Amino acid sequence: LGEKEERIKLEQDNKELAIIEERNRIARELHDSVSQNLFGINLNLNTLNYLLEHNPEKSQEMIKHLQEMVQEVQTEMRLMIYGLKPLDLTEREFLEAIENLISLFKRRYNLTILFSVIGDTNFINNKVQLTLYRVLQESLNNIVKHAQADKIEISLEIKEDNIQLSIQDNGRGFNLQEVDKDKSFGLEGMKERIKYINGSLAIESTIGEGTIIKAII
Amino acid sequence: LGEKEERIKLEQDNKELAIIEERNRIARELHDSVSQNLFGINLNLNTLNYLLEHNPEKSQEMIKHLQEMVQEVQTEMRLMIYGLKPLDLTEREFLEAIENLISLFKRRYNLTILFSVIGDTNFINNKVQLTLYRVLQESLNNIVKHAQADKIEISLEIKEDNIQLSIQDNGRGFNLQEVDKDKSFGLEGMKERIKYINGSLAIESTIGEGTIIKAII
Amino acid sequence: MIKVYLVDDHPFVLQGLKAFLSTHEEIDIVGEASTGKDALTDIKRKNPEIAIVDLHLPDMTGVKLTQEILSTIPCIQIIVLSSFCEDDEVIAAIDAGALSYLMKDSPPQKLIEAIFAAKEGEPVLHPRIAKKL
Ligand SMILES: Nc1ncnc2c1ncn2[C@@H]1O[C@H](COP(=O)(O)OP(=O)(O)OP(=O)(O)O)[C@@H](O)[C@H]1O
Ligand SMILES: Nc1ncnc2c1ncn2[C@@H]1O[C@H](COP(=O)(O)OP(=O)(O)OP(=O)(O)O)[C@@H](O)[C@H]1O
Ligand SMILES: [K+]
Ligand SMILES: [Mg+2]
Ligand SMILES: [Mg+2]
Ligand SMILES: [Mg+2]
Repeated sequence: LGEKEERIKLEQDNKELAIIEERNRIARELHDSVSQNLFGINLNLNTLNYLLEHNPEKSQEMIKHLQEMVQEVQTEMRLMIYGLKPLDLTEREFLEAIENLISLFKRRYNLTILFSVIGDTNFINNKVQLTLYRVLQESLNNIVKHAQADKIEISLEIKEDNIQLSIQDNGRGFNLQEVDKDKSFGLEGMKERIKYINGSLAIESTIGEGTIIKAII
Repeated sequence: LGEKEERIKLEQDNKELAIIEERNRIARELHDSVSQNLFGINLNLNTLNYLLEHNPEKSQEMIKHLQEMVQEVQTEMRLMIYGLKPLDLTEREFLEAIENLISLFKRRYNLTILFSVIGDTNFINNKVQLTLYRVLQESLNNIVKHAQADKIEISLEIKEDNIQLSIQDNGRGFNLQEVDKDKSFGLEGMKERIKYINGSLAIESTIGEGTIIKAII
Repeated sequence: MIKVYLVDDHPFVLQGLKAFLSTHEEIDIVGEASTGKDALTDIKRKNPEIAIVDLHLPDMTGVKLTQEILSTIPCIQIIVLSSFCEDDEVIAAIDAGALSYLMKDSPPQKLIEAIFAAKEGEPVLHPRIAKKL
């Protein structure tokens, strides 16, 4: 092969690798959320069948519960599709997406989450919106997975010369030096995303006190 | 920028473009299949609530219907995840995946589909499995979108020196010369996939009679 | 009655399992946990015959939990659940002593079958896993 052909072949391989990684990520996300919920719904429909015969008074309640579950899956799907194929969201939609995400975590994990917005989100462009959304998402995932926190404070500030998003938890904290970069992609991924739009990410964590993730763009 | 930096930048852009395309495809798939079904399930749960009060005898039937719908979404999810993150399937699973796909189309679009297998699918390796699966999937998508057919014949033959998959419909056919390659990715994608595993794809279509897609590997 | 313990971190799955399995007259759900740590402290007290264990928990893998449970209660039968087939992890869980493996998208009735089979010490495995063992 000539040098040029080789380079093209390499580029092709690179592209395929990137796609494979992306697919794995999405497959994992689908499996972590939607599939689990569907299993829960299926179980409850089977239970409903039983209730109808043996305990009809309880059926109504079960149906209500099922409706909530289906709504949650719908919200999740909407968020996933939004995450996959970001649109230029209007201010209201962007805030709505953020709020949906927050209430999903509130409800599912029984957390107290305070959320405040200062400034006009109209001035956030699409690329930045998506990055902020992803940072919030991964931070919340991490809190649920690792922090054992029960309170989270999220603030979004749109200032004249920058935008700041901070996510603070009151969990057990961790030692940044001890994170194994070969196994953990969440924090690294956030950093890369933010770097890509010329922002910076600060992580402050104190053992026993909690963690603050702060993105400045 | 030096030449090398520029090349790296280009590769990066290429990778991102590939990922964006892939995301769009997945978002579309999710939206077209899973989301629609969830919407249907939600509606039917509302109906069930009503039936329980006004026509309880019908409730049992509705629950059965809901169970089928949820199972269909689960199958769809499984197929999607399988498509996203292919595993080395055993013979039975590979046939099962193919059959699931076929029965999904049968049921959803009310089509007559004949399916025959000759030979031992144990001899199909994973890369080839996935390619065959994708060719079948895109062919069925195309038939539903474009062919206005009501009968489809699918045959899979594993011979000593090659594997053949053919998908024939009795629809309106089309003129290959008139396909706009810049807008249509389905047929081109199939061709690329098959070329990648050193196979060939033949497309025969006659206006008013139908289309045969034949993959030989 | 067959005494069953449930471990899964997904609230809908845990609730769904509990509600569905409880409808069976011969099954008694004696306890539940959503983390490996909670399961380990609670399960000894509840003394179940069968534990249904999710492969992915926030604080440890199902494989590790299987090992830990079996080291304290060796006669318990463990059924591993996951929402898609991760061969390596499933095989590791079987190596660690789990009896059966089920996917979360199989019909719920299969779970009941697996519980009754486990009572007799009979495994229920996905065909691919069975082939690889
Ligand atoms: N809010 C938090 N509280 C406590 N520990 C945390 C928090 N966020 C992150 N960590 C620690 O930092 C590590 C790295 O996080 P990171 O998101 O990069 O990886 P991960 O969550 O383990 O895996 P994944 O690649 O799936 O995100 C975690 O394993 C955890 O130990
Ligand atoms: N079985 C078929 N019967 C009739 N026309 C077909 C059939 N398959 C393909 N075509 C025609 O060939 C064109 C190209 O198909 P192709 O799959 O490449 O693109 P597409 O289906 O239009 O879009 P997509 O990129 O989403 O697949 C179609 O637009 C359609 O006109
Ligand atoms: K019971
Ligand atoms: Mg993480
Ligand atoms: Mg097409
Ligand atoms: Mg889990």
